[in-house]
Amino acid sequence: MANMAQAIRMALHIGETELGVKDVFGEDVGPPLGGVFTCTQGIKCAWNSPLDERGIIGCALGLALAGQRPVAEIQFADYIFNTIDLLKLCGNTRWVSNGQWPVQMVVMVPVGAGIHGSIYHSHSFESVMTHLQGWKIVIPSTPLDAFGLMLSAIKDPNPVMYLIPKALLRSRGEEKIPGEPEDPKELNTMIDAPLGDRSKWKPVWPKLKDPNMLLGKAKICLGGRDVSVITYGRMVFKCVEAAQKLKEQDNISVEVIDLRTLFPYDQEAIFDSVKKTGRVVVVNEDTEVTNYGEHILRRITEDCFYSLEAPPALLAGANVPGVGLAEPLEEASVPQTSYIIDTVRRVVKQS
Amino acid sequence: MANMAQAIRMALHIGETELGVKDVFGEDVGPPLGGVFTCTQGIKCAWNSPLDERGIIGCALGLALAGQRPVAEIQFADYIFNTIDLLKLCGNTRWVSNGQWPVQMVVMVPVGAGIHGSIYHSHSFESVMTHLQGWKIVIPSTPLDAFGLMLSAIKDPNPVMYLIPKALLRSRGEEKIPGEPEDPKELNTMIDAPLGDRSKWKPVWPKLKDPNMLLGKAKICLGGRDVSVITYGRMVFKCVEAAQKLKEQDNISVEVIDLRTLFPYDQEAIFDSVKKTGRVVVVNEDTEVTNYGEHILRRITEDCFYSLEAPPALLAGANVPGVGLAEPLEEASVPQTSYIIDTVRRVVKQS
Amino acid sequence: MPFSKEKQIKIHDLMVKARLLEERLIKMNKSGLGFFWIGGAGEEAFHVPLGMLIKKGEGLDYDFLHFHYRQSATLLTLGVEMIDVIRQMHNTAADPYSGGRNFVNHFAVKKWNVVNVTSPIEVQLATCIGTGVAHRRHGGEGITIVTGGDAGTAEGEFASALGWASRKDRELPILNIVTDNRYGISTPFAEVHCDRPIAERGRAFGIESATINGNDVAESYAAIEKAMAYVRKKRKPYLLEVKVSRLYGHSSASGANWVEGEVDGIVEFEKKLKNAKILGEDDFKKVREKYEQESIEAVKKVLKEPKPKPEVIFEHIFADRKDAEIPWPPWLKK
Amino acid sequence: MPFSKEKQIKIHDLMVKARLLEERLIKMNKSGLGFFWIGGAGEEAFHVPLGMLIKKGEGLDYDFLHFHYRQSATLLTLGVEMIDVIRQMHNTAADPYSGGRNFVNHFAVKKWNVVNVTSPIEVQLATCIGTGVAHRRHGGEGITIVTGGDAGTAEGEFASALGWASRKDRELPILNIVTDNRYGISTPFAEVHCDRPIAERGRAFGIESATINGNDVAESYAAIEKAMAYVRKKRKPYLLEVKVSRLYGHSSASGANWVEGEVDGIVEFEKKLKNAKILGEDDFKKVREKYEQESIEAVKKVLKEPKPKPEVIFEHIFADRKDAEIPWPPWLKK
Ligand SMILES: Cc1ncc(C[n+]2csc(CCOP(=O)(O)OP(=O)(O)O)c2C)c(N)n1
Ligand SMILES: Cc1ncc(C[n+]2csc(CCOP(=O)(O)OP(=O)(O)O)c2C)c(N)n1
Ligand SMILES: [Mg+2]
Ligand SMILES: [Mg+2]
Repeated sequence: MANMAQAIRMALHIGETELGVKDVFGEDVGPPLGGVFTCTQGIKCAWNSPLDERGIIGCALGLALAGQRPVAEIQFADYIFNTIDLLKLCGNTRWVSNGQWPVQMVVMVPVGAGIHGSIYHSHSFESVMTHLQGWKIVIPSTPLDAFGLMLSAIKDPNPVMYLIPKALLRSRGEEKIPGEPEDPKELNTMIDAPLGDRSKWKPVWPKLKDPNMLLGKAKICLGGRDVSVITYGRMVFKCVEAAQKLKEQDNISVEVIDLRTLFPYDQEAIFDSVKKTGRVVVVNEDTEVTNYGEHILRRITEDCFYSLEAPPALLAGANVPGVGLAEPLEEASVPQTSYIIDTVRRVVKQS
Repeated sequence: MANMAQAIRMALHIGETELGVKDVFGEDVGPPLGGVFTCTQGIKCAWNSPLDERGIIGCALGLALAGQRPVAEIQFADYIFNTIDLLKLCGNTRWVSNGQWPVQMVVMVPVGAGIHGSIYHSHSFESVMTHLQGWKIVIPSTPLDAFGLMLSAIKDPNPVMYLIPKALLRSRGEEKIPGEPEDPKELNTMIDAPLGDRSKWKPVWPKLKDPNMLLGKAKICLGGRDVSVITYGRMVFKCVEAAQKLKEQDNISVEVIDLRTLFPYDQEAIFDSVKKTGRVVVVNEDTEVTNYGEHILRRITEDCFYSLEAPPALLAGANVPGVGLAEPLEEASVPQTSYIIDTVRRVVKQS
Repeated sequence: MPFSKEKQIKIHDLMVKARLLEERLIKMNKSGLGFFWIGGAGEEAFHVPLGMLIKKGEGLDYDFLHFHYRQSATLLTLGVEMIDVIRQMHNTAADPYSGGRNFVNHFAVKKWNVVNVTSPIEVQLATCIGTGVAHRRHGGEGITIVTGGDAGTAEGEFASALGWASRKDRELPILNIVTDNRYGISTPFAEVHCDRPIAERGRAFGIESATINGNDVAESYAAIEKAMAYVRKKRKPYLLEVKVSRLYGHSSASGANWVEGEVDGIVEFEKKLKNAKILGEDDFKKVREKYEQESIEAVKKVLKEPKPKPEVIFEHIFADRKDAEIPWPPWLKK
Repeated sequence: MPFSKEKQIKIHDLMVKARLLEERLIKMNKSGLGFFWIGGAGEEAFHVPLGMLIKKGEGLDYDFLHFHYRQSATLLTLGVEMIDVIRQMHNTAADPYSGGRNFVNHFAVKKWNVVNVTSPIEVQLATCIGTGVAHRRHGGEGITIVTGGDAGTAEGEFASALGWASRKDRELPILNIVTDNRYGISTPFAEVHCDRPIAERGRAFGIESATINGNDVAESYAAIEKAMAYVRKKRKPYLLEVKVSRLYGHSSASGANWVEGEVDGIVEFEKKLKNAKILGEDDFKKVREKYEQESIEAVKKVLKEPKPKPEVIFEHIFADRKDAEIPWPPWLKK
């Protein structure tokens, strides 16, 4: 099974060969490196930009205005915060021109902790990003979703922010991408750039099928009756792990929902689940003051108040300036499986 | 009574003469203009910076590191979004240096709609700002508070973001600043720069008393029993107006709380009020997805769930890319008194 | 003059048209018919020639235009109607550039590659990189043209635009214009900058650069022709620093009153036209009256037009309006 | 050599110390004793002289230092202890620079005006403006020194720093150093920039500028002396472009393996010391062994030290810890 980095690469390959993508670019995105996480290895139209995030987003917007369907990368979400004005501009261009100027572009950016990245390679971005308007925002948690969501992002006629949970880039999914070789090792030899000299290397791409995923649809990872856990990205696995333990240890039946699209989000799936279970925990790793999860909770409180059997809870990152490097600091800063278990247990016990 | 622009000016004057402020700077902040809203007229240490917001925040941080207690202005919140990374840096410098480097600085910036500012002179900033760490964040709604909060911001040993509800800058308060002349016209002649040549003009400053306001303290603008309305900035007046009408028309007793400090916020005042009334509406004009008010609501839902008699509600700006210029667009984009009335009424009727 | 009598008459006509339009907008603002004015009175001698020399059309065969908010003269030369500018000033629903959302002189004309004029200073210097990259790949003679003010050159994007356009063997066909009126809002350029020509900053990146008097029609026309020929053929960037005037100050926020002591490009041009016996005082008067009349009638008409409906705030956020409707404000009809 | 034998021996000693330390850090990373390495192997010939010439102390009478993450040699020269750097590498609670929060070589030393070394490229170029303004007002001989990489010059802040420092009659005493190792992470400078010296960009703002070989101790020392004399006395900015090597590649993320074909400033300097008969192979070996030993012992000691406690994540956010405690995570003891 492909890992997430390979899945993104394969989607970008289809993007450049079948969907009109002419530029995949950003810092160290072109040869020889193909991205600090290898997501752009072997992509023919990948190129290295100057070290200038404002130039990168500006360039992407200009390319979109010229009808070029660019995919731009910001190397880490930690380094996107000097471009918020430009992201706002991308998001308002269609609107302020009264519909004249569409902006079809994708920005991809790795987010979150979990790789000992210290204070500047661990930031989340969904809370600031969802506060901006005019963007669709997606975040995959499996290689298959990474593949499908990237293709749908490229095809979407709006700006799409594609958040990559960086700690999952090497993880392999349970579901295969339609068309990928049986043996993951075979895929590696086909599309992973070799160590050493790469100037003569060419990838061999498997023939894959676009799953045509709809943006805006959540996924029920685990059905359950007692409590809804709404999450996305890296936290999906921790929540599923917590759910399994809660089943075993307490016989609590947890429904885990992976939002996948943060805007426009799947309110139907959320409300249906909460109305069924009457209890909800929203989990993410962004810091907890003015957190995107609070928006979801607010909508739930407004729309499902009379179904709620206990106070809805948010479990999110501690409100600190960054994720510290030392392990005890990282563990104390972002939700861990045990905290999810504790929180869900508390919510289930409350009445 | 002083208007809010005058109040800020008088506080800055005390800042430079008594509190060690050596730089009040930003675009058009120095002579001859003294700020696009006149907040820095007559300030001796005010100077014009290049048109470069990143340079302005960087300069302020450097000045703070050199122990200079700067007050920097970004001309409009709409133009602060290219500095978010630097604001984060200001907020993490003390922390990441393990306490070595304090950052005593104030950034002031006009926010919000209400002056027909169209899409780039109407933005709010509290939702993005409260998501950052290491900053205190204040927003006055009266000249007296503007005066007191600015002095406290200058004295505070941390970075303080001072948000100015721009539509209130010409408004006069009901409470006087201790020491200001009886007749507001007298104050105008003392401290407003004349039209035309200003090169020889010198302000005459009244002798004022620092009210020593604590950051982090909310104010109960109007006591009430039936419902709590939690708000700040420009919306305070609309909420008070709505409360008065609700009293007259429906005999609903509304408690209106002006937060004044958005971080660290006065949780005690909030929880006390909600526990008393059992109903709450949070009102602000920032766009409603991942909105600071949702954080307040989340805290209320977590801590006061069993006191709540109706779903807590948020009334905030529509989730659109900007406030359009034409009056019907502006009215449809940000909360108006009538919407507040409708929402409070709905919340009070629910059970 | 390096060009024909007819062209000179045409240029004069358009300059006066642009000036009359701006003066009408100012009057509208002062009489409460528009919330805010910002515009290009004092830049006509440069912007009319610019408009004439643009390769106008849609798509990469044509020039992409990333403009400043003082380019009504360029837009009128391209062919926009006075009345449409007045619609934007009065923010009626029929404003074709922004549907009543944006300030006046914030154009957006897709069919001529006029990208939104933006309020945040210099962001167009970042965006232009992208159309430049697309133009480089596309080839042909279409180029990217970007304009910013003198104070704006202090923003980092000005350097970004120069850096990205001058990458060795990857140069971009971008004509980068700085209109230098010597002021930010109130801040003199000299107070916050070094005293070297802005053009030097282009040269540091190996970019061909020139400084010209934008109040002189002939000098402007020739300089634009030269710069465009270079960019179109060599597919490399060019930086043009243009000295212009700010005849009514920064905007309505600073009063929008006539400023003494600034050179008026129209007055200068009319002197030359008179000397060359191409036009005389009577002709000048006639042109003025023609556009005075046109602008007055346009205002009359626009005042009867409806304002945009509240619900349109949710229109054109996404290609599919439904995507924008989460959540929906309680006060708005669906 | 323009300076004494003793000084040369001292410089050599510090260069080797810095190199040995970096190599120890790399070994720690490879053996799992530190999550990440980034550092300055290949920049010692410049950074030791820099450290020697700094006016060291706290406050505006002294130099303010806004450094890049490859300046261990400067810091060792200023007087930091190897063991403290190793503490940061192993992120123990005793790490004096960040308390276990930040990557190695991200120094912060208040008593010597060493401002936090930051991860985001070039933000120090914005921050340095402020200490520059303070230094200008304060007078005396203290100056602001800022260092960034070659790739980083593409960020807007590089231009901001030049612009703010060169305002006419308001120049700032800032020594702006660009260490040019010809690469970003993997991207060659030549691929994404024009082929003009970076120093030209300073000259465009009227800033004194020079380009030097930072692998040569004598050239570096002389150039720094000259630049500092200018900035200290004239209170004006100076841009120094310094060619350096990247002997172990970008960081541990790119393998941290020895790179063939780069000039090694220590090897070059040792050739000269040998030729001048100041030191010989035996001396070189002894110095190496001394610091090898010191570093090994430091690691041993550090491995026994405790990691920071979880609760310290809330320490030093605000002057008063209570201000940070809203809200408090459910999993953390209070
Ligand atoms: C990023 C940003 N900062 C501040 C402003 C407020 N502002 C509007 S115009 C202006 C001055 C612009 O001066 P210049 O670039 O010389 O252009 P000019 O108006 O003189 O043509 C300022 C500071 C803005 N619009 N955008
Ligand atoms: C703003 C920002 N963007 C991207 C990165 C990721 N990054 C870390 S180092 C580096 C290359 C820096 O190159 P250069 O400025 O030449 O310094 P060097 O490492 O070569 O000394 C990049 C892109 C970052 N740290 N900060
Ligand atoms: Mg100007
Ligand atoms: Mg480099």
